[in-house]
Amino acid sequence: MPPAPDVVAAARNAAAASRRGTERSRAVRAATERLVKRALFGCAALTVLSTFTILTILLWQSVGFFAMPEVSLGDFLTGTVWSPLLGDEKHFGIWPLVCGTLLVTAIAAAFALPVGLIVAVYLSEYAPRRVRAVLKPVLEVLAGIPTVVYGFFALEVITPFLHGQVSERFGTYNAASAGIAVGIMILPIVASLSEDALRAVPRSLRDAAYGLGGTKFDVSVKVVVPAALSGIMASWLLAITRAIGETMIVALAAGGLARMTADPTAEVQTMTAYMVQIFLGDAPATGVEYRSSYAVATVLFAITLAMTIAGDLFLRRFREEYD
Amino acid sequence: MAQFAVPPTAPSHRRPADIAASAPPASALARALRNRLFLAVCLACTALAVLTLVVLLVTIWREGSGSLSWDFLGRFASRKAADAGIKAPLWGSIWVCAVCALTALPIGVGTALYLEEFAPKSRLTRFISINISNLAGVPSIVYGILGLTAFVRLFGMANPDNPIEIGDPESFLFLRLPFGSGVLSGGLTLMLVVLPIVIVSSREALRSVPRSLRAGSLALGATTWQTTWNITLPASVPMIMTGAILAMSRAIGEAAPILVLGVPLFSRATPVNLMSDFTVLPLQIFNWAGRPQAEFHDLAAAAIIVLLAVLLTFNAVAVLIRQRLQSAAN
Amino acid sequence: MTTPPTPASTADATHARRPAIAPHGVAGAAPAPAGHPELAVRAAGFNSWYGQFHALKDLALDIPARKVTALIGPSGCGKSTFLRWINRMNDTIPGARAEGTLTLDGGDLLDRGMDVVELRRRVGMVFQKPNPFPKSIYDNVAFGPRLHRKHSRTDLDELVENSLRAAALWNEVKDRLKSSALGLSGGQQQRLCIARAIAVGPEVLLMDEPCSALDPRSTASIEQLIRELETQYTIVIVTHNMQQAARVSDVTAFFYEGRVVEVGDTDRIFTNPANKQTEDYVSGRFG
Amino acid sequence: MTTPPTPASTADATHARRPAIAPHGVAGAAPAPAGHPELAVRAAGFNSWYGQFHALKDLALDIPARKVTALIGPSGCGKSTFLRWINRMNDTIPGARAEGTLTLDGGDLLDRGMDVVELRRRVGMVFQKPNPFPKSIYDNVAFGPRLHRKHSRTDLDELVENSLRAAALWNEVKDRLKSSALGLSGGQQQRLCIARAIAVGPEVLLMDEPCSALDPRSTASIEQLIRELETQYTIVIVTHNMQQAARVSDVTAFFYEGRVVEVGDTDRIFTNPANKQTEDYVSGRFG
Amino acid sequence: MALDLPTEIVNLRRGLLAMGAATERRVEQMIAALVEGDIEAAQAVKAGDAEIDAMEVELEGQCMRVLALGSPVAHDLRFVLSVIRISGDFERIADLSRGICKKVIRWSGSAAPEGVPEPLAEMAHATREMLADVLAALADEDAERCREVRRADRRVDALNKEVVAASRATIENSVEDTAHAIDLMQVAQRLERIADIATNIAEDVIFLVEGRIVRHEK
Amino acid sequence: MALDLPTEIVNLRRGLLAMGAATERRVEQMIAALVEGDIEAAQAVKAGDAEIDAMEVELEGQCMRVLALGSPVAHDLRFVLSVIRISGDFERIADLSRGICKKVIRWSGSAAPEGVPEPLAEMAHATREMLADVLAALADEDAERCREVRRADRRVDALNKEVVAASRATIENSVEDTAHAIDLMQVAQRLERIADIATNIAEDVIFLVEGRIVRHEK
Ligand SMILES: Nc1ncnc2c1ncn2[C@@H]1O[C@H](COP(=O)(O)OP(=O)(O)OP(=O)(O)O)[C@@H](O)[C@H]1O
Ligand SMILES: Nc1ncnc2c1ncn2[C@@H]1O[C@H](COP(=O)(O)OP(=O)(O)OP(=O)(O)O)[C@@H](O)[C@H]1O
Ligand SMILES: [Mg+2]
Ligand SMILES: [Mg+2]
Ligand SMILES: O=P([O-])([O-])[O-]
Repeated sequence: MPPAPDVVAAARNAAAASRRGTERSRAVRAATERLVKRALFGCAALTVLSTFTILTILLWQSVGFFAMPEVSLGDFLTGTVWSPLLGDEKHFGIWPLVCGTLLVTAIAAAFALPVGLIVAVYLSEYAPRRVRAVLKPVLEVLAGIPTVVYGFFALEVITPFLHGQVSERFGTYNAASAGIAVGIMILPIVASLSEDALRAVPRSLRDAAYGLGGTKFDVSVKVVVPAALSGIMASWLLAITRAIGETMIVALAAGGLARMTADPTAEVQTMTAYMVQIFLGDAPATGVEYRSSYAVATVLFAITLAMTIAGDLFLRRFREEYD
Repeated sequence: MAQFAVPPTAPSHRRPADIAASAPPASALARALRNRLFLAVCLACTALAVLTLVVLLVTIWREGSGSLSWDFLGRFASRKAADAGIKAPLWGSIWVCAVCALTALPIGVGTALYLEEFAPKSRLTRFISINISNLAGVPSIVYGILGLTAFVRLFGMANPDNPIEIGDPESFLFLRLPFGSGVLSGGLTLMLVVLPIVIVSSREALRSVPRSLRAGSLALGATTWQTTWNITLPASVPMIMTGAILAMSRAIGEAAPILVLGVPLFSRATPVNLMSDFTVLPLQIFNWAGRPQAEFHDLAAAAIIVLLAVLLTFNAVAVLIRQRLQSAAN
Repeated sequence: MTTPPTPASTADATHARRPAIAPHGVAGAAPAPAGHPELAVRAAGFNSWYGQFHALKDLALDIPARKVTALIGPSGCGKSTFLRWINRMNDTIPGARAEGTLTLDGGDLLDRGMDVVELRRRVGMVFQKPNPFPKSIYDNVAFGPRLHRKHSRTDLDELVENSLRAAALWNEVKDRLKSSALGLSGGQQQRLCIARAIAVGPEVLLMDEPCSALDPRSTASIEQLIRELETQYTIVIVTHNMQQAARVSDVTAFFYEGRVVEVGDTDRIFTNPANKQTEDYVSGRFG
Repeated sequence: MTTPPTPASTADATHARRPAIAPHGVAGAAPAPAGHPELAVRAAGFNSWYGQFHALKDLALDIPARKVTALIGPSGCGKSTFLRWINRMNDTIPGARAEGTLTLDGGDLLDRGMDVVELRRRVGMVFQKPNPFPKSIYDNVAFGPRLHRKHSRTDLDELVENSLRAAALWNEVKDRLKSSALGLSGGQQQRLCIARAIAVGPEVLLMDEPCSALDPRSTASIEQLIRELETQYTIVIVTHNMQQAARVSDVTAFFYEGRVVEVGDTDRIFTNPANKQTEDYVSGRFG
Repeated sequence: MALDLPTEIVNLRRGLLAMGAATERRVEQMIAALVEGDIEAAQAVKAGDAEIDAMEVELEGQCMRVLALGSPVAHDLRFVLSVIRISGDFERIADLSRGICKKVIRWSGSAAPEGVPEPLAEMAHATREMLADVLAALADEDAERCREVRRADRRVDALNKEVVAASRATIENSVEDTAHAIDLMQVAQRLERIADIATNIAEDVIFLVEGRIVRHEK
Repeated sequence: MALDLPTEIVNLRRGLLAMGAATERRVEQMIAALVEGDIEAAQAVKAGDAEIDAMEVELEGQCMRVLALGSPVAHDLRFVLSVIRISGDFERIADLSRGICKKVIRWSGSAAPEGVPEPLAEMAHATREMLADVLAALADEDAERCREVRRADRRVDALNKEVVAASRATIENSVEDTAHAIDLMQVAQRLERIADIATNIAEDVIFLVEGRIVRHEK
């Protein structure tokens, strides 16, 4: 290679060298471009298709369900008795199932949301680097544990604990046990996502608060948490959505008795648990019980959809943009 | 700020420093105390979370380690607790996960690529993204219903009692229409469950590649796909892989959607092709845990240990990749 | 400052589909008409919008070939927008559109059917923040050439070396061509980006505040480089730093609210501007 | 440039525990000895480390009260490090430590037992990038005062108003005090940060490249503000922009590789520096 | 103190005009001394020269400061350069006036002939007018008026020739008046220089306003 | 073209020294004309003045450009200001030399007396020496040598007084020589100015080197 004496000569040589070699085909390039774009659009379209299919199936089957002589839409939406399997006196009032779901979710949220947030604050603001390096994976392990394991945990540990240490009134199946297990399940979601939100708060804000004479408490609670509020709220909404849709824990630990109660010691049935009961059983695919599970699924789908949309709006409306 | 709006003139002439000094100071002691107290609460909550995990792991280990053996992995299920093993669900999980990974990854990453790199800023694009975030919130049991209708029954387009069969049922190359509650249906259903996760994490990965890199490539005369393939994808692959592994560990742990498909609770065979019957570990655990007899609970615990071991391995790999990524960035 | 159009830029200013810019290597080679400075980019009655927002209004600006032209003006006056039309980087912004005359060596730059890929090969761009690809130094420089042509291994080596030399970076990196470009300092990264742009053999180099993310030392090295490259390339540089415009450019154009208020030799703009607004801006009395 | 220590800064240079800085309002009020400029911050034999890295070496620097002192020097020479010792922001950096004399109005700044919260109230800081809290304009300014004292509602209103007036921002924001601070422009945000620092009644204002993220117009407004605040506050400003140092400061200190090479009246430093390195740096001949 | 360019420019302007006024006062006093034999005025001019010197040094220092700290460009820059040059010119005018006054004082000591010849007095007044004009032109940045000043210089040159011729005639008439005649010539020459310098200032004002150096153009 | 401050400073320096050399050549020719009656040299000085003027305008434009585009500070700034001032001084020296040469040419036309008086010749050489010294001091930025130049000025002043006294004596002796004597006095005065200006340059060099204005100090 001839040593280029200076910048200008090198620039000239570079220009000459860049013109050597064979040019690539523009037609091929354009064709590839079109093809790739279509294929990728196909992938994206698939996700829309799956939503569409879910909606169609749920609505179709629900229409079939409400067309049956034993059911009426009014009763379904206002009824407070759910007894699809009890001989002739079948009642399809959704409220007992909704109530069970809400009770379990409320117990879970009451435990997991505040604790999760505080853990997040500790991890992002207080924890020394080494402690964080240990705790963060621990949280991830907790988040990765299958729900059926929590169900098992509820049955084997939480329920005996509640029964033995707290009150005799807790039976084999009770809402509290399931709620606590669901809470443990969503705790890492809250902690991990909130921590992400807290850490996304730029260091410059913390500097500013320290620079004004804030203590660590002032900085964390008065500046960082408010600054990350939208992210924290989003994590809470997501966690609640997960709690509502949770299946295996409640199927194992909450029991199978659909009723309207706010008593945490009581056995309850959630919407998801009811669906498990139906799909596990041998109900004929054309029977009213079988069809009822689709109606329940539709309600569940509607609730979670509303939650997600709310969370989305929340995030969009209150998001603080840091460059 | 009514009090500012009303008097139009006459700003006070007290210097900020004087006003600031005029009020009684907050007690330094109280501030320090509050600072300490909050730290204590933080530590307590964190300890609670850690403690929970410890209790959980210890309980499971205590109950399950007794039943754990190589035999346990190699035996089929049995009505007698002492003879029971997890050969079928273990292999079922592996098969299903493989199908899930092979479908969810290309589709998920493809969707993410489309949305981040190619999509015009249109209403359709916005609709697709909203749709995906909604899918992420759909309970997995609902996906089970979708899988049941779409894959197991193929929308009722073929008679399940008289399926169309192509190929030898004992060989790998075998197709049955409708798919029935076989490995393919299970895998595709799980694919639907984890697809939003893969898409969201891949999008995040792609978004973390600075705009300036793309601009740099485009300004050199690269097309969108050349930019994506040469610059964006390589830069985001570690993050995409991390997301994908976490999605797979979710898939391995899912029981509800599989349960809805109507897979047999008792399976005494391992799958040989995509149409074979199967069960999965979480379902087996659910089954055992739901029985009244304590021996079966021990079996459930043992199966949980196996499941957790697999998951921990997955997680470890993800953590490793992330650390490699972080050290590469510095 | 209005120079008659070069022969190539004919009178055709309608917006029917016209043939795209002249094929590579031909336009640049045509000698300029004697007595006139050779013109590289010419804008006349040029308007541009972002959606409803009228960003550039009836702009007229001639950019001489093989000189450094500085675009100065307050934030948001449309300097970057104009720059990004010259290599059609605005195509990537939804809702961006333009009308009027904008030519490069006489070829229409607004032609919708134009091969923007080829255009961007002819018109290199350097950005505000250094943006080396997360690849090796060698691969960064070779990236552009590989896109456009199949080079032999030795050709490519030579091209990379000469590009790095032209960016005054060769001596600093010749022993670590295979190591990551991200390990370079800010100023080195920016010079790498210049080398990368040079490697595809451009005629024009656009620079959008190329030094604003750099410390004074690196800034000085980039300015030095710009001065040296001037004989080879038509350089258009956007800068907020009046001193920088004064130091590096031959011609300065002052933009204000989407218009070119004044353009002329840098000497004159800084010692005796004709326009009051220009005077106020260069004197730092603005606003 | 070495002025005899003010009476308060006694000869005590050992590192035993000394009483922390004088309580608020007292130290600042003591008149300086006649004939000497009042001294705000005094460093002598000051050394600082990040872990093993010796960032500041045997530094001596006197910062006069109620004047603007500019710290200039190449990147990494320790300007920010020194600044951050004055309000002990370095406490938030693990591994940062210091030795030697560093006093504020005669009170030891390195005392480990010192109330840094109170110190930071007395020594305000403005950062490179404007960093308003994502709260309303009013709450931003009121944040500091609320931390430290219990103000009556009307006092707080007055304090906010006067702080915003002092930062030359009141007229622009008085009708939208309750709207988010993030909706302000860059220059306004930076002035808000200055108002926020002023609201806790500091004596010293530290500014670390306060204009480097701003456009020229906003920069001009901040510089104007600094000039106006000078009679009230001791201001220490780090800047990479020599012109800026020239424009706003009374005293300039040139840092190089962790040492103060030269310090003196800005006029002199820019017209007749005593040191060759200073000369080279201010003439832009560095490196 | 910190530097605000517009303020500094205003200050420089004020300082320059003040120096101009002080110079003009010296020239007036000098003329009073020369034409009317006002010895006190002559003394005042002599004594006041240090003040003008100080003003020049002060203005120059300020210009230096503005150039170093404010990086002026365009009109500001031309203004600062003009201040440097014009203040030097003022100083020179004051110096020349002082020279003339010294002579006047010397005359008063000896038995000097009554009054100064007509052309010299006229020259003095013309010069003073030029200076007044150029100061007004400077204050208003009026290039047109400066061109008039340039034209007026020709008349002063012509008068100077007249004075030299008259002096020679005087000497050839009465040798004993040689010393005084020589003095008168030297005074005339100084006045001519003052007019020249006024012309230079006019040229600097044109440069300030139009950005063109017209110094050596005819 | 784009501006590189160090290069520009070097160019300015080169330009200034070239102008200094050209000025020195004019002064040498002027002295040859004056002392040895070399009319050709005198013609050359007269003709070459435009060149010096052009050099001054060129240097001044360059300085303006450097100030506007390069924002020099410290030594660079002082240097640019010195160039402006010193180039003006050179121009004035060339101008004064031209004036002397004009007289010499006029003498050659008429029947002029042979040679110039001893003190004038001495004055010419002393002045020339001062100029040479100050040019060397400028090239070397040597403040010490400048102080010597300032001291040398006193001698030229004294010589000037001698010439004036001698001229007066001449006139009083022979009135018909008046015109020539007056010319000689005027020449001496110009030489004295040249020496003064050399002193000014010396003071500018001191300013350049030390950053102190010593102009009006004694
Ligand atoms: N993508 C966009 N969409 C809408 N408006 C835009 C977009 N980019 C720029 N603008 C607007 O167009 C105007 C010109 O922008 P441009 O970036 O060209 O300004 P500029 O002169 O480069 O400013 P700066 O000096 O801040 O870089 C601005 O008012 C800006 O707000
Ligand atoms: N947190 C830190 N840990 C270790 N070293 C550090 C840290 N902060 C700064 N340094 C080092 O200390 C030296 C001085 O840093 P400092 O930030 O004070 O420089 P500076 O003069 O402000 O530079 P700049 O102009 O780039 O802001 C640098 O070499 C830097 O690398
Ligand atoms: Mg810094
Ligand atoms: Mg002349
Ligand atoms: O230098 P002068 O006295 O001739 O102006």
